[in-house]
Amino acid sequence: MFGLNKKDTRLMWIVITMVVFAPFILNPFPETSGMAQFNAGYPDLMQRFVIFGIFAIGFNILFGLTGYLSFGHAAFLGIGSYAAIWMMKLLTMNVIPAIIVSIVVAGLISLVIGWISLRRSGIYFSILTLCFAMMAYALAYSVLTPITGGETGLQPKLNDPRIFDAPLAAGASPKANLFGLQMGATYELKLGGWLFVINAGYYIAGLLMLAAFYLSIRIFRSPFGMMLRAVKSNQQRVNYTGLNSKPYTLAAFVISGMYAGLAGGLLVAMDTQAGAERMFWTASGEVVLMTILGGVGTLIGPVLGAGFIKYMENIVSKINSKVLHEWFAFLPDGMEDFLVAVFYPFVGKGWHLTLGLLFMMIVIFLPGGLMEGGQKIADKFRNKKKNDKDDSAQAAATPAE
Amino acid sequence: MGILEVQNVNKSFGGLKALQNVNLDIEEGTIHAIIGPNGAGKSTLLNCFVGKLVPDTGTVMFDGKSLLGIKPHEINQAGVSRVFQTPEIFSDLTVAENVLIPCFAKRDGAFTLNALARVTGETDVREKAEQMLIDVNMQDKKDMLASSLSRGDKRRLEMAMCLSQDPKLLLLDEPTAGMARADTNNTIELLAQIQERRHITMAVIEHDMHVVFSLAQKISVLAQGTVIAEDLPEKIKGHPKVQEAYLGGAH
Amino acid sequence: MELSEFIAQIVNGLDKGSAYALIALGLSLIFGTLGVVNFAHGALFMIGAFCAVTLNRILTWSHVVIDETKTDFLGNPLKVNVPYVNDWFGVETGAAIIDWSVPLAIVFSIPVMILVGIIMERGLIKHFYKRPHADQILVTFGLAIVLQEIIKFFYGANPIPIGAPAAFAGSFDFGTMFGFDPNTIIYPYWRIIYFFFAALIIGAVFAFLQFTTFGMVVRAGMADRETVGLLGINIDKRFTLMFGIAAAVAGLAGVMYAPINAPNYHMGMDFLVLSFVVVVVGGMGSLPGAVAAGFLLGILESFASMDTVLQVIPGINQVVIYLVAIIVILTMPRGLMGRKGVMEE
Amino acid sequence: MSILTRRGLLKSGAVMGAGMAAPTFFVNQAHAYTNAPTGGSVTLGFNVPQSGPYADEGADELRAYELAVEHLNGGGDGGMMNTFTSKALKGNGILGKKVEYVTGDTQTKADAARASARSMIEKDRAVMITGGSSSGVAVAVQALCQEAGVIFMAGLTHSNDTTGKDKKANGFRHFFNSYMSGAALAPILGANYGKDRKAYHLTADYNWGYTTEEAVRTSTEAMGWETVAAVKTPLTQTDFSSYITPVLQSDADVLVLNHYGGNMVNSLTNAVQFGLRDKLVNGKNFEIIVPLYSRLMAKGAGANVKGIFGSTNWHWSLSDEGSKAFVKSFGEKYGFPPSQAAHTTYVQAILYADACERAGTFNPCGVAEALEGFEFDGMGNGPTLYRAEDHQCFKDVLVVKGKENPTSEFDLLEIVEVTPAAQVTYDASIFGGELGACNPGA
Repeated sequence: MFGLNKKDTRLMWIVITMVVFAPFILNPFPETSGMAQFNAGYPDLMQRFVIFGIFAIGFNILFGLTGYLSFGHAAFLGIGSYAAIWMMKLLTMNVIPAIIVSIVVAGLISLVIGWISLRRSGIYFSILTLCFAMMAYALAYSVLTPITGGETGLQPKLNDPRIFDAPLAAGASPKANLFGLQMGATYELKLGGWLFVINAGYYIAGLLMLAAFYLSIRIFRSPFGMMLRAVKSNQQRVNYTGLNSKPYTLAAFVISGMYAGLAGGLLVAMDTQAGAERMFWTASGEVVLMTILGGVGTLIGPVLGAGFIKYMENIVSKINSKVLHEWFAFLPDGMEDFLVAVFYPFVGKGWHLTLGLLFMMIVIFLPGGLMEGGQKIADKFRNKKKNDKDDSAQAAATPAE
Repeated sequence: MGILEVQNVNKSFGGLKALQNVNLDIEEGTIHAIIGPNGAGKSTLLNCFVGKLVPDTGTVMFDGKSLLGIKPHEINQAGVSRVFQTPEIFSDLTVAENVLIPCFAKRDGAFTLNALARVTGETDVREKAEQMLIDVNMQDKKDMLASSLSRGDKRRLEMAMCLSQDPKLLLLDEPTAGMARADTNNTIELLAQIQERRHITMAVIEHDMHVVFSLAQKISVLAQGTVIAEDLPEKIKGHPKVQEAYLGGAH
Repeated sequence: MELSEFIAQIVNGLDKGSAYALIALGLSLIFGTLGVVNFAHGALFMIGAFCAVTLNRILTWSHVVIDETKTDFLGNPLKVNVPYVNDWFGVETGAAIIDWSVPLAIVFSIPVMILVGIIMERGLIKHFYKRPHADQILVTFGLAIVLQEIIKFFYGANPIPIGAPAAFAGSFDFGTMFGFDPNTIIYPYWRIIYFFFAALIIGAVFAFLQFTTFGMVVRAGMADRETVGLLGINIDKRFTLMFGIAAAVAGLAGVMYAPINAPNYHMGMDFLVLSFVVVVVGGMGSLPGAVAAGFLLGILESFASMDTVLQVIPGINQVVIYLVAIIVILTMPRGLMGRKGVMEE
Repeated sequence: MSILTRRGLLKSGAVMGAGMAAPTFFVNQAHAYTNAPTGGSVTLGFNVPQSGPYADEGADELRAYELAVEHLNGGGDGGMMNTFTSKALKGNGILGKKVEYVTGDTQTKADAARASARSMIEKDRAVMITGGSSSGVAVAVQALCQEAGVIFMAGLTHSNDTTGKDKKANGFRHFFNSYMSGAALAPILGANYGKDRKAYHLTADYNWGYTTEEAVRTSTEAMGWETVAAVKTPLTQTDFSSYITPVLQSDADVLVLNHYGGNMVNSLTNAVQFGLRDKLVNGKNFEIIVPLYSRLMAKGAGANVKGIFGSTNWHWSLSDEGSKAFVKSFGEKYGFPPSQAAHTTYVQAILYADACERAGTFNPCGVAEALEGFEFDGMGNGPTLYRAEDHQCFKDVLVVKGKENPTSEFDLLEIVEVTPAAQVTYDASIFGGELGACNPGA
């Protein structure tokens, strides 16, 4: 189906199901329960999951397939964002031109940066990309302020030209939309104690993420993808096989730059703001971490890694001492205070500590990232089942690679 | 006229003259061995054929075209394939993929952005690769990772990769180095078969005289950067200069 | 541009460069010997600075005395903290000891940092020698976050001022020595000390590698680890100690840096990217390259910050390091003095 | 039974909108505004930096918010609610609803701050967002709140832009700004250092730095100072030596450090290290000025702040009744005096609650109307006006100086002058920007 083999089709269906039912899957706890703190099914975070999923999928096409570790990919995300916000300011609040232009502009810039950086390999390549991204960040934050908004970034303003849009009604503010359907449009579905949020912007981003994911499977399974893996495996042999590795790596670089541009454009479409921080080296580092955490070179790993990091950032950072006290309120006072004191350093303002510890644990115990963890669990599960049921579980257990 | 003509090639590294006025003529359809003691310049010469090194002076003509200053992948596209001393294969890829890649390179050229095609959908290339694996007797191992093969199989795979491109000239850099006797004999047999079936020109660098004399139709002897003899195998055997080069000038 | 301005910026560059060179030296040592990309190296620099802070805290460990004559912000009698050292050694000696806490911290930090380094290597890094560089980056980055969060937990996020001894607090007008007008080229004593200290450490590390058997083995190991291992030499043990030494170099750089800029928990991350750029510009696997690149980038950064330069190229001070790095890497395939094949695949 | 509630901004007529329109058997429970509180409580969102360089400032803001919530809900000693001139608040929450709060980490990054604020609005149903420790974050979150239809009460943000070119109808700022710093500082500088001075500016190379430099330049040049040079320094700079040495060689006799946070600590420390303060130029003592002081950050610069002038929004040593009540209530709870960040955020929380009470609703438009043109006193800065045109508070500005003989680690600054509000008031239109109309959301 879709030109995919059986295993990939199954994986595609799993991802489609996950994306479509995310508002339900991510809100497993009733709204009023103490565990509701862990619910992630609200529009902003769901949008971020899929957008950073796209970013990581694209990064994985470069890093996972060719082995070239770019440390400046956030530059393309940022450039995509700026392109998108300018389209919204100049042309229309409809997200279509913004998204298309963000992909094109990021693609062009990545062509230039890739063409220069790919003259070197290994860590020299990494540092070249890092330097370009840091230059983009530093300039955008300071001397390019007239174009980028500098510290305060860019947002749509009431008096922007927006030449394709009808003038705003009195009192209205410009809002990102798709032919009138606003990104913020939301239905809330109350089922008993549960509250599920169905958001238009999320599904638009989700649809694009599915397209991006599908494209990435096709690239992985194409001769082109095979050549990229060949480049990673043995560049010397690639050359002695009559293949020119440079256009292959450059194409991979540009494709992943365009993925980053799409992610940047979507960030703006979902939340109309562009700022320089998203080009800082930590942002580039984040996508590297997402990919490694999830599992380099696997199809779905980077998406899981992106979800993991964004979840930590948005959920764990919001647990404060008041919340902890509420959780442990059922315990005697001494016990309650003790447990709060134990957990406090790891949540709220200490969320970085938890993140750092989890990075270490995952990479120590699961060298292949979260995908390997999933596989190990699946293996155990399979071994148990194997006695009565054979290979039907096997295909599902190894969804990616 | 030979398929590969080397004339007056000189190459030095700093003060060291690695190649001096080397002349070589490899005839189409033959197996031509290049032998010589360690440090005679054999590998340097081979590297000049594939674009890894550029000679200081002289010409290297392949099939009527100069190979100098051309990138390795272009030389390969022109029809020169190379087998390395230690097999250079795609260890992270499966055996089948290892052979598919040169087949694609042969069909599509140095670069094609076929990102939306499917490997499994390219029937012609796939069939060719499968046939190649059958030819080298590795079809049962096609789903194994190349890194998990035995050394002999890796060599076999590398040859399959080179042969699947139907090269006009196959360069072999010590194809039996470090092999056990049985493996060596298998390799000799394989090369002989290939030669018989496909009439591919081969240039073999080799230490092992058993291999050289079982295969070669012509032999060039290289010593201290110059060709001291070039002749038929039986004539090389008793050549005084060759004996001198190998055994030293003591007698 | 006047000559004095030019000279002043060279001096600034050497001063800045000495910090860069020290950090890059340790980083390069770890790269070269262990083949590990250590993203936690900045954190070691930071821990070094906090060794100074910690020693200062220990020395100023106090008990409370109520001063009835003054009031605190709530209008209650003021509680004054009196350090125990003042009680034990008298007020003057006590104050002098506290005043000298940074130089004392040098002594204090060497064993601490070597220990931290060895624990890091034995407990974590050694399991990653054979793992891909990406994994090394991830685990050491995680470690860096953990270390800095621990420091933040105990010391807060704000910078903590810690002065050089009063004897070195002033600045030295060395411009007059060369016939410049007074007050044109003056330099703080502590920064001059920092420069010579850095030179001393760099010299010591090189001498150690050059002239001791231990160093020879390590150098041989850097070139070809397997062969040295085959000779029956326990290279691992030496590499562990090398990691300790690299940590100590980073730590000392941090201790001495504390009076220049008040330490804060994220100072390691601030230096991390820069130190990698320095190492790569210097060339992977080359210690002299790392040192040279440190000074080169320090000097160029200083020149780029001059008003006359900024008038011509606005914003050059923001990007000069990265721009130079790009040019060096593009024109010299392996940086200034890099070895072939190190971290190129 | 399932209920589908409709929130959000779906416009009818859109093709996709029509497809998604709610079937009639679902109750369409449209509210008049975003996140209208339904139960017995109301949720506020405290969005402060908890990681990154401003984490300590954020922690102090959070303490102040917790104190404000305690006071609003009738706990504690009531703090400044007792001295506040408006008596609408009764200590029973806001409009009878108990005040709950959620916290988030801005990381001092616009993206993270918006993500955190959106989660508060979308997940926790916060009806107001407040906090922050930089102008980049304030402007970004303010724009978000405008779009989402909730009120934004800015925390520490000093750039002119927040209530200037980037002002929004749903956003309000109590903190002072660059312009006011310049206007308040100039006369004091003139009085202390004379009208014939040559100033050298080092300016942080981003929006806040630009507006601060411009404010100080304009006001000092107006009284006769000359600006010798203005050099921009990167935000990421840690060592300022290469920017300080040219100052020595210029003929400037005043250095203005338009830096904040870590930049300020380092540039000031470096300037003092290089002996600038011991220098005599043109027969005058060389002086250093830090336009925006923060006590928490000044602590990082240690003894280097002694004798250096700057301005601040509020300081705990003020002796008016409001300040005393706040310091007492904060100090007794936490053991140390509040920072200016804590003060402004506490005041913002109380002002918001009071506006809700007076408006009788949480509807942002009602609250905004109640805040616009609101005049009050007893909050520590003397008589204050929330100006309707740009939602900026106008109140006295403190000119302070690093204290020569501090008695404790908190006692770093002394108040030199309380510049009356009239002297720092400017025309609302000078910075451009458009306030727009208030947006109640849904």
